[in-house]
Amino acid sequence: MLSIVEAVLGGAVRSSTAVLFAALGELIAERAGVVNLGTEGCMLTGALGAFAVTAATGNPYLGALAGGGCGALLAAVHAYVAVVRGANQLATGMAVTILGLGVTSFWGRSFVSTQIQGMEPINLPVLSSMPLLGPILFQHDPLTYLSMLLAPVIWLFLARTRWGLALRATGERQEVVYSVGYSPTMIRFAAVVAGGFLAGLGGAQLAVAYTLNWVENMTQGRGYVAVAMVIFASWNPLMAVAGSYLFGGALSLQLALQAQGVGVSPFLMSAVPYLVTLGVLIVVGRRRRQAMPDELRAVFEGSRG
Amino acid sequence: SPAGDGAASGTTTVGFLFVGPKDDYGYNQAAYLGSVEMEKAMGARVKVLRAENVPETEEAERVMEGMINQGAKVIFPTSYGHLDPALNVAKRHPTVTFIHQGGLKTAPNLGTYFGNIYETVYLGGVAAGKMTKTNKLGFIVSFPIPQVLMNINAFEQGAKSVNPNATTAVVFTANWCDPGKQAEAANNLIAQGVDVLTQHQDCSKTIVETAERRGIMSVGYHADASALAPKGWLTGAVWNWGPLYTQEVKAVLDGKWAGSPMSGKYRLGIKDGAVDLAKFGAAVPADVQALIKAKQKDIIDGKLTPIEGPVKDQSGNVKIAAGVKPSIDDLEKTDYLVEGVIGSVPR
Amino acid sequence: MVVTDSGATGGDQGSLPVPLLEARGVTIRFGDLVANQDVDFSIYPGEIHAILGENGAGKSTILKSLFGVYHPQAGSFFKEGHPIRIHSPADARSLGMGMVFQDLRLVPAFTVLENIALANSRNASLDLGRLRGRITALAERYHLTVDPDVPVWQLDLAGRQRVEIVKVLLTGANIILLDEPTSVLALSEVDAFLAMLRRLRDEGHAIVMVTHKMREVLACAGRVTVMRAGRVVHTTNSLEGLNEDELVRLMIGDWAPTGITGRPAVTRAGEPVLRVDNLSVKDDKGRLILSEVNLTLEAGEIIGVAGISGNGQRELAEALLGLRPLSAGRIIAHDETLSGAPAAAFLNAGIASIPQNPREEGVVPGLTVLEHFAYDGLPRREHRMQVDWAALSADFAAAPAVDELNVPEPGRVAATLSGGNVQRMMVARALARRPRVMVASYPTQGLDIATTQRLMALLLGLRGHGCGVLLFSEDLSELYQVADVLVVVTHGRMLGPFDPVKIPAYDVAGLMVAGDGYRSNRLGHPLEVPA
Amino acid sequence: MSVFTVGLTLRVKRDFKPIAQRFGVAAVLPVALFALFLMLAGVAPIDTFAAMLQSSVGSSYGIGEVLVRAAPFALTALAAVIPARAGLLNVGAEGQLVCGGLGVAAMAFALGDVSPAGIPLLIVAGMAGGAAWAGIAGVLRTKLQLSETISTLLLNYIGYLLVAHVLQGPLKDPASFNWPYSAPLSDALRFATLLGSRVNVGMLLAPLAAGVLAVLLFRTYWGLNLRVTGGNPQAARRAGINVPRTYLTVMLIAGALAGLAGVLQVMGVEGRLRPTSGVGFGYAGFLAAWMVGHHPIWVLLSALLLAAIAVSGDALQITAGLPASSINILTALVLLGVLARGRAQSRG
Ligand SMILES: Nc1ncnc2c1ncn2[C@@H]1O[C@H](COP(=O)(O)OP(=O)(O)OP(=O)(O)O)[C@@H](O)[C@H]1O
Ligand SMILES: Nc1ncnc2c1ncn2[C@@H]1O[C@H](COP(=O)(O)OP(=O)(O)OP(=O)(O)O)[C@@H](O)[C@H]1O
Ligand SMILES: [Mg+2]
Ligand SMILES: [Mg+2]
Repeated sequence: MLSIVEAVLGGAVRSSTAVLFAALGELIAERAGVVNLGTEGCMLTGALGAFAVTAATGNPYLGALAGGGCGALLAAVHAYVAVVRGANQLATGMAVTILGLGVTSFWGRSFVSTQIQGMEPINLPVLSSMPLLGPILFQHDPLTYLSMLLAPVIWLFLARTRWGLALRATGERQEVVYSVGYSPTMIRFAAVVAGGFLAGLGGAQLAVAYTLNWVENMTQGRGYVAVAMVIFASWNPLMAVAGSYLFGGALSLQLALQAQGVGVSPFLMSAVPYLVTLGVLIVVGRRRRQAMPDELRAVFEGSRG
Repeated sequence: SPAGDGAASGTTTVGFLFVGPKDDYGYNQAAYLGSVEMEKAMGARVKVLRAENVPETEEAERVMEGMINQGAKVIFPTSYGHLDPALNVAKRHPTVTFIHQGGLKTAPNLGTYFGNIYETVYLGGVAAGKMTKTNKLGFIVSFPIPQVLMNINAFEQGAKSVNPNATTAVVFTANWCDPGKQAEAANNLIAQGVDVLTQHQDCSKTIVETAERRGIMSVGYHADASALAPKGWLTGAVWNWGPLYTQEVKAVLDGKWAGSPMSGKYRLGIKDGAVDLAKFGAAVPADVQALIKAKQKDIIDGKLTPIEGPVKDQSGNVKIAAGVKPSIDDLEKTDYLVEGVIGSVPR
Repeated sequence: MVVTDSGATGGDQGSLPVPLLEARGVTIRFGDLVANQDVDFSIYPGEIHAILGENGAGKSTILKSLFGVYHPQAGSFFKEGHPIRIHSPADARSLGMGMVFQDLRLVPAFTVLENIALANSRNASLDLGRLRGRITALAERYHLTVDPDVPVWQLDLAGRQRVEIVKVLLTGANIILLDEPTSVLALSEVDAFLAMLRRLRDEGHAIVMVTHKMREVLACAGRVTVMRAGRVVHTTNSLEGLNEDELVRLMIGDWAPTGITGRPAVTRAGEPVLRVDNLSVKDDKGRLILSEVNLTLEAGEIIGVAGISGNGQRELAEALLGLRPLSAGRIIAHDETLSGAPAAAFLNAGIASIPQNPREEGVVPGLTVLEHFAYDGLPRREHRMQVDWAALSADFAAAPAVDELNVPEPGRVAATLSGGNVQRMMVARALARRPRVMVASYPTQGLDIATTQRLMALLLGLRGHGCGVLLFSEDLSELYQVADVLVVVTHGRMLGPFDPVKIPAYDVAGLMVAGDGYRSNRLGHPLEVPA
Repeated sequence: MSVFTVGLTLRVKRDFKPIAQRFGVAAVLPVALFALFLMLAGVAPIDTFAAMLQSSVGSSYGIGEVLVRAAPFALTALAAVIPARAGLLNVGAEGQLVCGGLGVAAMAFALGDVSPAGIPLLIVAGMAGGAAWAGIAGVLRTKLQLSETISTLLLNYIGYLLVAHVLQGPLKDPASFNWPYSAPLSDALRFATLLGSRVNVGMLLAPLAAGVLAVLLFRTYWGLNLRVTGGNPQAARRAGINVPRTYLTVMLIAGALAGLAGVLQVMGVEGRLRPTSGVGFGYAGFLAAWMVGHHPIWVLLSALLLAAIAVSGDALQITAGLPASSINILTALVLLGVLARGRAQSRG
């Protein structure tokens, strides 16, 4: 029984990694005041980029890097249109996702049956042999470890570095940032591109560490889950980890329950993360929403394009 | 009209719609390979149009109309979800012949065909039942449609026929091809002690590869994926659509299609060659191979019926009385899971 | 025309070194509006240079262009005689400038420490501990009370102002641009602030300060530049021989009030049109900002509400318009209790208003002037369920105030209107309602002098028609010009009523700043404050 | 000429120029870029474009298909336009559409087989389904100040999964052998179609709605007040306009419009509700609305453009052998071209 719990939770961690990467990326962009609904597209391009480069070079690490790069490239389109040109962020993000979908189906066709040597799980010495926690947290692929490390690193970056501070300030009051000598546009651009890189890494994990496959539209909406996750996490990277694992856990549990013969509706279970996010926003209400960066509020409340 | 030109030069345009990509080691790959084989067999008599990734929405209608506009006289909508759109288009184009894969409804110019693949799935179950050490088999499926439920039942029946302790755990992913969910489902089942995995999804690559990587065995579905799992591959139920497609197209071209069984609900099994067993993997010992071959022969000879009464459902109700051999029509109404299957039909 | 009183201080000029920073011929336009025209301006080390001028004279604009926020269409900048380019605040900062903006530039969600760190960090990692120490040391040195760990949104404006000062000083700026730094300080804080400025000057900093208060200029400035309508009209190299009146004359020119000569006799109908009983309101943060307000506005009466803005004027006006719930009390118009009713009921009761911040509260940027009058102002005109624009157009043309105030053409889109024109539209619209009660918040803001006088006449006209007017203003001369009664909102209370004939303006100003603890200097005894 | 006509002419002229400019650029650059993509794929761009044109606007069937697709796009676009004019961002037409479809399916289920008299009932049920779904976001906004952008986005997924669930359960057609489809509508309950095509009378609802809404928006006090609310809610409050009620009203109208798109899909095109019915149309509408600065009449144009591109995508797979979804590249390039062209701001 214990091993099943370990497996379910371990599975949750591994299957949430892609969403976690994307959520952390989206969080960086949103903390700078930019919503990127193109995250889904960035994940897709990341997945294909990683898969293609892994197939070509045989090196999944190079692949992951390429995946991040592809995600960043697509995010740069969003950054240019939404940040530099000032177009509506939501509309632009949707268009960017459509672009990602189109581009990947266009170039991804030839990779559908390709076999690759992906990243193998690595059992961390000592840690992985801990009871319970070992199998859950420390028997994963390197990208999963990276995602775990990334959350506190991003937290530290935002809280403790000059650039993190400037980034957060850009999400709150861009004219303040400008008046102390930074370029809010550049900061936003960088944040969106960095976010796209992480979304791309998320896609890469899905393609070259988790499923070792490429299929058209293989992210299946995980990018949008990531956007919801950021709201759920009230823009806190550590909460994003909790949220992603909760989401993965719900999915994993659902499958485990099915395999045990317990009847659950896969549809209603899939709706849980969205319902929970909505519920959290309603119940915790305004206090929680205060965590929302002011400039972002302007986007969500339509007062900024 | 372009259609007329085609007919005049003796070449008939045949259109194929696939719901997914043509090389997914799955349903679509099988159909695609069939279309290629047909094209080869018919030579200059046909020109083939293909459309991949055609969603099971009204969009399919437009794709068919587009093909007809390009002169198509025969159209193969190869996914179940293409049926309604095909029926609509068929009504508008009575001179075009529609040959739908897996449907349950027909029209004057629309026939459906399918292979009784559950027969080979049964044999896959036999292989799994013989090979399993944990007596736990796993089946990853998408939606609880009859063909899926039939396959699960056949697999469990096959396994039980050689191993009374074998159980089959079923997981529904509510998606035809989401590799992430497939990997997750596979890992989940493996964690629960499953040591043979099979599936009914549109794309099969991820599951076979995951099983291989995790060091367990797999039984394939749709297409031969033995190359993906040199160690754990047992066998698989595969389609062999080429001869059937060729037969259908030839009949249309020769004017013999209408009125033939093909214009109705046309079902073929192992003995017709429409479905087949994939080659055995290295893991399967000769005696097991021989056993399965023997059973296969029994099915071909009519001595063995894979799903045959008595069949009880999970709660012990008799669904098929002892000695009854259900017709394919009855089987295609399956809405239950047999004893020995763990899991439930989502409602 | 630049008047430089070189005659009086000719001897000093030789002693002036090359300016530390200099702007020459700066012209800045916003669309058609010329905010700065050919402005020359210079700063020397170790001086405090004051910029004076009426609202909209272009003071903030020249400061912002020095700091790289605005980019002049013409003109050039020099540092120690060398031409320089200032493209952005980043450039300005690297030239050793620091600026405290009129509207402050702080992130409310950040703590004081984070805000200061944002402007001061050079290293990748924020050494917040060390910075906290530097803040404390600096605050102590200049006698500023600053708690580094409080979030800025919790601070009052004076507190935020102090944060800005600390922020600028910590950047090590030696040229400090201050845009109305004292406007948010209490009187008691101003002296300490000026002392700090003098100290900074003595340490060699160059300080530019925009202010409206002559007293402050006289207390610390070495030189003064006076601006009017975008131009520099006067630069003095010494303050010798200048007094307050002289400075005011420089500021507003030789203009003397016309149009209204003396206050017209009160023509009260006596019947109360609006009564406020024991009212309390909270501000947006939920703090009680005014309590126990009692007020009776009679027909044909103008009550002037004096007070430094931010003392609850906005909240009171909003309460009187049904836009803000009351914490306690009642509002009655013509025996009808309105409190608790929706804003529409207040409008139906004949209460009109001129908003305090028209762009925020009154203007719909995409709509035309006529559309503004259609949704509020002119009576509803409908023809077969559709807006009858022809009828509205005629109504618009016929509205007296439209003509009187020279409201822009009906087809103009509001987004393109100047501030003054926006204000004209707002005022005319409120008048077009033919109200029984007019709640006018700072109605003359953005208006030129002639229009201001016309507006005053219109208000008196309203009063003549038996309308009750509540006039909120910071400008005492304005209030004294038309008000029949004065009240003062200050420190959470409303003081008064006072008879403007009897109470000197100086005492009203004292009450505005110090509340009911104010003791009249001139009279030498406590002012009689009726309960 | 009355002031009113002058006003409206001015408005249309004022709006037209920037829109024309935006579309002008949108036509050239994206098409060129797409041609590049095609060349990279080893496909001849000219032939492909010809085939794309042929399959969309080159035949009466193609034109019909463009219209069939444009009608729901236009309705979901209007579902974004009306709230946008009141200052709300409705990203939820997607979920509202499927809930509209659900309303139709549920009503059809409840009614059983009835005569054409049931058609209005079904339409109302569909609009009510969409309105109810949007109403949730409206109430959350007015009562709890929860941003409708976020809530409608989340409700899209919930709505979609709800429909998938219901189609697997109570509304599943017993004759569909467990396929998640609702029972087909009887022919009497379908919109009549134009000879042999899928063009149906129901599609007239789209331009009708656009016209009615344009009149309401630009010619009535109701519309004026709505635009005031959208342009500046504080000013609206000062003018005695009930802002929360306006918000709720526009969300309900938006939901009903998106629901109507679901009605078109179910009663006009598909004849039954499936989990895939109309998926993606809501987002297409949202984008169509932004393309024309939330103008209720011009959205007909942007909806047609997006529909034409979508329909012409078929040619890619049949003729050029490319995956159909490659057409998304062209769609996205056009959208980004229009969006980057300048802030497509809605005016008050
Ligand atoms: N960003 C801007 N866009 C358009 N007009 C502007 C802008 N900034 C200032 N103005 C206009 O320029 C003129 C000068 O403004 P400025 O802020 O410099 O005045 P000021 O002298 O600082 O007045 P105050 O004493 O009220 O602060 C005003 O008419 C103002 O409305
Ligand atoms: N009955 C009324 N009630 C409210 N407001 C009014 C009324 N009559 C006029 N007003 C407004 O008062 C302002 C001044 O009106 P008007 O121009 O008639 O005054 P006037 O000519 O200065 O004074 P008088 O009444 O002495 O001729 C105008 O804006 C007008 O709209
Ligand atoms: Mg100023
Ligand atoms: Mg008169």
